Amino acid sequence: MSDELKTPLLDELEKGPWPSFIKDLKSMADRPMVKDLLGQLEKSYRDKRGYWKHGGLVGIMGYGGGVIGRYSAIPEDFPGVSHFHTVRVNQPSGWFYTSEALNEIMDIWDEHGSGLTNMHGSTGDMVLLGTTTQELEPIFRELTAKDWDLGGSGSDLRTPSCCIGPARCQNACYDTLALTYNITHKYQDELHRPMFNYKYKIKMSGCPNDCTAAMARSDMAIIGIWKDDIQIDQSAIAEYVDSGFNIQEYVIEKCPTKCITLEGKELKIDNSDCLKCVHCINVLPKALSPGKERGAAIALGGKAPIVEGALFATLIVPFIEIDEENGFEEVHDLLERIWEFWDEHGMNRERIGEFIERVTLKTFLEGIGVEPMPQQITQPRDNPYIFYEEYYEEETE
Amino acid sequence: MSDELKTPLLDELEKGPWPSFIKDLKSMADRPMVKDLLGQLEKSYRDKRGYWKHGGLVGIMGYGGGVIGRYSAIPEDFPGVSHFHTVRVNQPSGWFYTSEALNEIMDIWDEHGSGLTNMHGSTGDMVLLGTTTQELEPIFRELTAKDWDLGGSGSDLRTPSCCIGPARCQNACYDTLALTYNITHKYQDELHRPMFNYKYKIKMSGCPNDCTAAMARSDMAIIGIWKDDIQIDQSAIAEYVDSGFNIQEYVIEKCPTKCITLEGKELKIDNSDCLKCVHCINVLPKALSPGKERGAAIALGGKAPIVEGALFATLIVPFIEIDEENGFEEVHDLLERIWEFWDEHGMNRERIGEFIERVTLKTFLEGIGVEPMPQQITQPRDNPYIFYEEYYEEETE
Amino acid sequence: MATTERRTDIGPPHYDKFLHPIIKENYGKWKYHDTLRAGVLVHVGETGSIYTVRAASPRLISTNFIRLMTGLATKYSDGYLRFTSRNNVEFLLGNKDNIDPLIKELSDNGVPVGGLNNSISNVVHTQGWVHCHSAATDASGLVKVVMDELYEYFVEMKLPHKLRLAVACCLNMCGAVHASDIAILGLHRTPPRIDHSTLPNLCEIPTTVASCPNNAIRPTSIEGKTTVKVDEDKCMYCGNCFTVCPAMPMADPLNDGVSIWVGGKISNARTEPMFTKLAIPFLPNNPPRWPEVTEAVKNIVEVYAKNAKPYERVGEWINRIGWPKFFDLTGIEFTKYHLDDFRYAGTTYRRSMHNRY
Amino acid sequence: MATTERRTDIGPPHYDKFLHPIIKENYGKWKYHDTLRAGVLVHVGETGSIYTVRAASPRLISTNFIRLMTGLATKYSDGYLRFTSRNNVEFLLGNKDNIDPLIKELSDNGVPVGGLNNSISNVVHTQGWVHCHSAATDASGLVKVVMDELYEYFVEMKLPHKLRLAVACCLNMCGAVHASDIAILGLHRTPPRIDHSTLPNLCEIPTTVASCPNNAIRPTSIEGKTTVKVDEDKCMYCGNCFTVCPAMPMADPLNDGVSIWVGGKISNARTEPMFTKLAIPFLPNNPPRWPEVTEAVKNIVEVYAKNAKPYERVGEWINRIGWPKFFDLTGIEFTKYHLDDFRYAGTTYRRSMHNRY
Ligand code: SRM
Ligand code: SRM
Ligand code: SRM
Ligand code: SRM
Ligand code: SF4
Ligand code: SF4
Ligand code: SF4
Ligand code: SF4
Ligand code: SF4
Ligand code: SF4
Ligand code: SF4
Ligand code: SF4
Repeated sequence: MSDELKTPLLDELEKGPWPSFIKDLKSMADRPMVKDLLGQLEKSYRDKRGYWKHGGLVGIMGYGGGVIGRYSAIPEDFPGVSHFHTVRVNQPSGWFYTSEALNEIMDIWDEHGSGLTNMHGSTGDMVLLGTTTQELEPIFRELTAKDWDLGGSGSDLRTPSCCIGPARCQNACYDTLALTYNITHKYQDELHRPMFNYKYKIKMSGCPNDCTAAMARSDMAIIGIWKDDIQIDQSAIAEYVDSGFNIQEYVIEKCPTKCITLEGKELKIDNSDCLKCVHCINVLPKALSPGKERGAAIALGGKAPIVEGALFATLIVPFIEIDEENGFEEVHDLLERIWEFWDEHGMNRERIGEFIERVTLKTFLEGIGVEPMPQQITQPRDNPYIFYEEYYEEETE
Repeated sequence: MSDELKTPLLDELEKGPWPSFIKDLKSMADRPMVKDLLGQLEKSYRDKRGYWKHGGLVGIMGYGGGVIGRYSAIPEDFPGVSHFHTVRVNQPSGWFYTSEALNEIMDIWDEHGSGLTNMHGSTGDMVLLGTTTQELEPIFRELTAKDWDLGGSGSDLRTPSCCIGPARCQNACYDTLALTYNITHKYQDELHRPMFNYKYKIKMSGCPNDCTAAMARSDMAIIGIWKDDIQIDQSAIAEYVDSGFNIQEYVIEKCPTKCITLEGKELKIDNSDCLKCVHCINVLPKALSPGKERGAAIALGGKAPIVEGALFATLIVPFIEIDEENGFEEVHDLLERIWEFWDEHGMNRERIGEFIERVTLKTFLEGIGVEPMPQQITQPRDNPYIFYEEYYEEETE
Repeated sequence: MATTERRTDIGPPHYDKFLHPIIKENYGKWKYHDTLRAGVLVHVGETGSIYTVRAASPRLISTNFIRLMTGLATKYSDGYLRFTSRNNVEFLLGNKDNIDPLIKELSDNGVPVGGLNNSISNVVHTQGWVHCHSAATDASGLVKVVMDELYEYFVEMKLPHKLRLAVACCLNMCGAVHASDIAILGLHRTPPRIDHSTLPNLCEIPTTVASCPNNAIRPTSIEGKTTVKVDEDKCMYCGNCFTVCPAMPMADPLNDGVSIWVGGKISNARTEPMFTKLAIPFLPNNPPRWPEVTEAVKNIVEVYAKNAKPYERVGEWINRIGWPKFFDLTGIEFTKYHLDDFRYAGTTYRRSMHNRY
Repeated sequence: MATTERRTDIGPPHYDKFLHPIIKENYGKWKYHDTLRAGVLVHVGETGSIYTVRAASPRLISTNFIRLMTGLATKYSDGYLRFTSRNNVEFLLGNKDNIDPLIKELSDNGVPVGGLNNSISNVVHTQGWVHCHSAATDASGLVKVVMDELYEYFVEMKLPHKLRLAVACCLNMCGAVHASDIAILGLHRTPPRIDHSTLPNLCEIPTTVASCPNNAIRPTSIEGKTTVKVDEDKCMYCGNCFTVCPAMPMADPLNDGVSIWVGGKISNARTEPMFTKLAIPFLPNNPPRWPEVTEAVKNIVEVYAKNAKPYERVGEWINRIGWPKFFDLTGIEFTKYHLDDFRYAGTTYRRSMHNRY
């Protein structure tokens, strides 16, 4: 632990109306770890560079992931953060907690770690930020005693996450929380023991608003959708009209296919032309809601730009029933076929999105046994370079 | 010359209402060349394959292009077409002729060739279809005596072509015929003596309707455009309205930026938001016409798919004055800078469109001395892979 | 008629001398145009009007046909005529009264008038078996049989909007196949057959190897001579190797045929230009009248005619209704071949939840 | 508190036990929601209503902060709380009357309530200098200074629509930078510095060479040991080599800095999802308060606020007015760096005549 803490640069971040993480950290600066974190961060602010070493291999016995090793590059100056590992704890579906449960975790973390956290990490885990190698096993034991387990890291299934879904949203087209819980539990081995080509993230959103950013940030986006007609409560429409709300400008003209019309106080939707974009439902929540024939669409391959450029997920299955009665079997089946094909033909550090781009959608669909459909594309090929596979042979004529 | 002509398959093409090329060809079947062409074609129809050999090197002394050598693969059977070369004759701007001038050419062709033509080839040339090597020079002499010259072929400037423009179109924003004439004459050497990396086609359309398909089919598309406000004749608008024409549905709703409004019988255009798509002018020709500040936009690199996939031309210069007074100097300057850079850095058989894609637009613009502008793109980069070129050096701090 | 002096690099004659006097006077000063009837336009200038009669042409025409046209021009349009960028013949009449007699005489000679505005104009096409070594089908024949079938749409203006057809006989696409409302494309479907006896003499090995966009060609040695071999799994039959090396012919009567493409456009009207996209990956070469092809094209035209809105080109119509609906309405089968697998394939994958159910 | 038995692979606890009784009852049976005021929602179910109060959080928070939140939850929301996908804290109240006291107490503790609907919500961000070896800037600090500046847009709902911000500290973009309305991205601008003394021990040469998307890395030998060299002209500073090889650090205090991106979105509402595009290629790292960055972001937000129409996200607004106008209105300079030169660059070139003049 270094001398008295002086952080003139960081102190500037105590100013202003937004909650200050520096103020918060300083409230714990009596702890050597937090004090040295602040000290090293002040130095970073002064020198305009980070002072962490490239990760190291630390972990929990029997687990291949869940801990990110971190060491200070200047431990002489800041011995309190010579070790500063993070522990990823698998959050509950929908990030729901009770005060009691959270407090229990905080007790463990105050005892064995820095007392700092990320609530939550970008993938969804509860991130306990900063501890030493020797504290890892005690933390793990105490967490599991309270029914908590680790999240993912490395080339494994990452902690699946989901939107609030049916727990508090009238748009939810399937039970995102149940499916997340189910998948997380069914694939504990894939989550805890890295053996994939690269990470595999699953995010579940109950409708195309995609409140978990699944299309952009997950290898597998399971997004709620409906097949039949949008449900309309015409009396609520009449109330919107009466209230002076400009349905024409804010709903009808914004509909991407212009398939909505308002006749007097009655709203009509040509559902055969509806793209399920959800805009009208968003703007008129009291009057509109998704249809009754509900399920999910599955898209694969969303990711950040490293290395081949960012990708949004590609629609693979336009509609699948999410059937809790059936133990979500259809989803498991598909997921396992995907993993199998990716495992066999994917390259090291190749995300599923890059894999599909490399082997082509055609080959990928064949590989996982899904039919080609015009729904999977925005347009058929515009180049004439077709690999025909059926020929006439001399003999057959 | 083979035996009596029997063409049962081709005869089927004499039926039906559309003018029959077979009927036409047969009207000349007394000529050995035409007769054997029909014979060989009949055989192709029967065997479902062509019977021409891969081109051969024939030409006019002093010229590197303008003739496509062609030999039958089965000259034993069809000696009349053992040679069957085409001569590409440079058409006049806008494909305008007098009966007299055309008849003169036909006289020459009846004497020295098959008597068959393409009026015109896809690039724009008058294509004289089928003659022998020994007739080439006489044809050339007689054509030039009547002021006609050859078109292009091979890796040269191809015969530039243009839409009817100011000669019969109220949309023409510059004199397409004059510029075509000027460029064709100024670059005779580039047209007749292949020395480029590959072909270079120039097509000129007087407005964004692009009636020469320049954006798709030319390496350099010079397309008329205006900068100021669309001219409106409000009395003609009133007439359209009175006639019951649905301006709302057919014009206003089809405008890509919805920048048109109709107030009573008065049409208003927010020209700052107009994309110059020409649709409204097309539909209301009696009332609307392009603005008065006219010129052209220049786009480069349109082409068919071989080898890297088809390309539409890329907008390089959003506005250039087409100044006849000035001898079209600005256009020449630009064109020569483009050729120079392509010549120096392009590869063999690399069209300018593929070249730009390979070296990147950024490098290309630098190479030809044109400023980067947001008009040249549909969006800035969405990937973070920026090659920075300006740094801070240790010393300078 | 040969001259003694040899003239070169004289370029084409000045267009000026081919312009009708009314055109010269009103050059650049046209006020507006109007359609008088199918195939007939009037352009109104400051000092007069010029009447255009647009006549079809098979493009592959003899001097006989051309003399027929020049004769009519002399008789009815003061000797002035032109060709359009789609190979129609346009008579430019100063005298309105000549329109009907001209049309009558054209008609007597089997030449229809039309192709304006919301109709099908002439077909941009290529050489085919008539002249090109590269052809996988015949262009002129295909145009004839297709236009026989679509004749009514040339002579009447009853489509939602312009419909541009193109035919090309190989992937070089000498014309507008890549940007047409409907296009017919001849194609090979088997790798080149290498003639090892002539290849070493006829072809430059490095150029040949480099010509393949898919790196399917490798140098090899046969009986001591350097020649090439083709990795057939990598070949997508583009024929570019044949263009640079005559000893690699592509023709294969059993497997050559025709594909159908839809939804391209060139004009900037309303939308940006669009490429043509694959509709039907393969139809057999069935000369002389290619019944499968004419039927397929006619079907698409009719479904478009029935479903598109005014001023909607084929591609705009499809964009509005979506591709699934297009395949639905036309009854065309969607196959794995429709999925792009070339350079920019990734940009055609649907990366959203926008779909109709 | 350690147990004796070692439990593994138990997964997270069932969410059921964390759900408020009113939520349990109305699970999947919500009728509609309404916004009561900035930061406060009501969801109406079949048997009752649940009230949500959304409070800001810096995400990098201590157990102190969390205990503050759980304390408030116990007091006002029956002990139930949750976190959102953007790291806000949501209190789920059965009792409407608790809303005001809760907000007051939050406010007394410096925690604002807001982030709903047409406001700026919390910033998705990453580790930065606080924890990651890869960081070119600090994420938590940037979020703090930017949100100080944009505070009013969090606590009031006065923007045309939702505005989503993201910050990432390196090109790995652990978060939503590639699909946000406005994003701040830390980046390196110089090639890795190779530590040849440690590289041969620390790194696998083939993996290191393969890691470079631009093939800029080649094996080489220095003093008999195999190491790598970097072709600096080909390097675009992505840092992927550093991820696999610690002996190739990227940090360069002089040249590391920040770039600004705009116009991304994730939802399928109205338009398909869109990537964020480059607005400002480089701003210097100027801690602690990055004035250039806050000014740049605030400028874009304000220009958007003034010019966009209701329900128009930043990207939709720009698509409507066009990029030239965006650069115009914001006064941001357009440079050669904005021209894409990566894999799909060609798809960003303007291939039409559609332009405003
Ligand atoms: C902790 C977290 C950021 C945060 O502040 O929340 C994080 C932190 C790191 N990420 Fe990440 N990523 C985190 C979510 C993401 C996300 C967002 C998401 O999951 O929704 C992405 C973008 C989406 C995606 O997966 O593409 C993301 C894309 C990356 C990448 C680029 C991967 C790619 O294919 O593009 C890397 C590089 C790599 O994998 O080697 C990376 C690597 C890393 C490493 C392990 C650094 C490294 O190069 O080894 C970081 C460790 C930082 C540290 O010291 O704590 N991280 N990373 C997030 C995980 C917390 C959690 O488990 O909840
Ligand atoms: C005659 C003509 C077709 C016609 O029926 O009208 C033609 C005929 C040939 N073209 Fe073409 N092209 C003709 C216009 C075009 C066009 C259309 C245009 O210019 O608007 C294109 C598409 C636009 C473009 O340039 O990309 C075109 C794209 C090609 C290509 C592919 C080039 C590419 O970069 O994609 C080749 C292959 C090559 O260059 O090796 C080619 C090659 C050929 C060759 C020379 C065959 C060869 O492989 O060497 C053909 C000779 C046929 C013959 O025996 O007569 N032709 N060619 C056209 C020229 C007549 C004229 O001068 O007016
Ligand atoms: C004569 C010709 C130019 C020439 O120099 O030869 C010509 C002439 C005219 N075009 Fe064109 N276009 C001609 C080829 C084209 C082409 C090129 C092509 O087809 O290969 C195009 C681009 C086609 C495409 O987009 O795929 C073309 C796209 C247009 C358009 C835009 C249509 C649209 O909405 O997309 C218009 C406007 C309209 O029709 O409303 C137009 C309008 C016109 C007008 C009305 C302009 C005028 O006021 O005079 C001219 C006659 C009417 C008509 O309907 O044909 N012209 N026009 C060409 C006649 C070809 C033919 O015989 O049919
Ligand atoms: C709580 C949360 C889900 C969760 O499980 O945590 C959530 C909850 C709701 N979202 Fe969301 N969204 C949440 C993250 C997202 C995200 C993801 C993100 O921001 O990273 C998106 C995609 C953002 C994007 O497109 O870039 C998202 C796109 C939407 C949209 C679509 C907005 C649009 O028009 O583009 C709506 C509809 C709307 O606002 O009109 C919506 C609407 C809603 C509603 C109104 C749905 C409902 O009826 O309950 C919920 C509360 C209102 C509100 O304005 O926040 N939610 N929502 C997330 C709150 C994050 C936060 O703290 O601010
Ligand atoms: S994704 Fe849909 S279902 Fe889930 S919280 Fe958002 S709006 Fe509700
Ligand atoms: S969900 Fe979208 S596409 Fe469907 S009707 Fe509503 S606004 Fe239109
Ligand atoms: S391109 Fe424009 S100017 Fe030329 S003929 Fe067509 S409509 Fe007229
Ligand atoms: S030219 Fe096109 S963009 Fe401009 S006002 Fe007319 S229809 Fe609209
Ligand atoms: S399309 Fe092919 S076959 Fe037809 S003329 Fe052109 S090069 Fe020859
Ligand atoms: S046909 Fe095309 S893909 Fe096949 S070997 Fe020849 S060049 Fe290569
Ligand atoms: S964005 Fe980069 S620097 Fe920031 S946490 Fe992720 S890997 Fe680390
Ligand atoms: S930083 Fe990226 S581009 Fe540069 S050498 Fe490393 S991997 Fe290659």
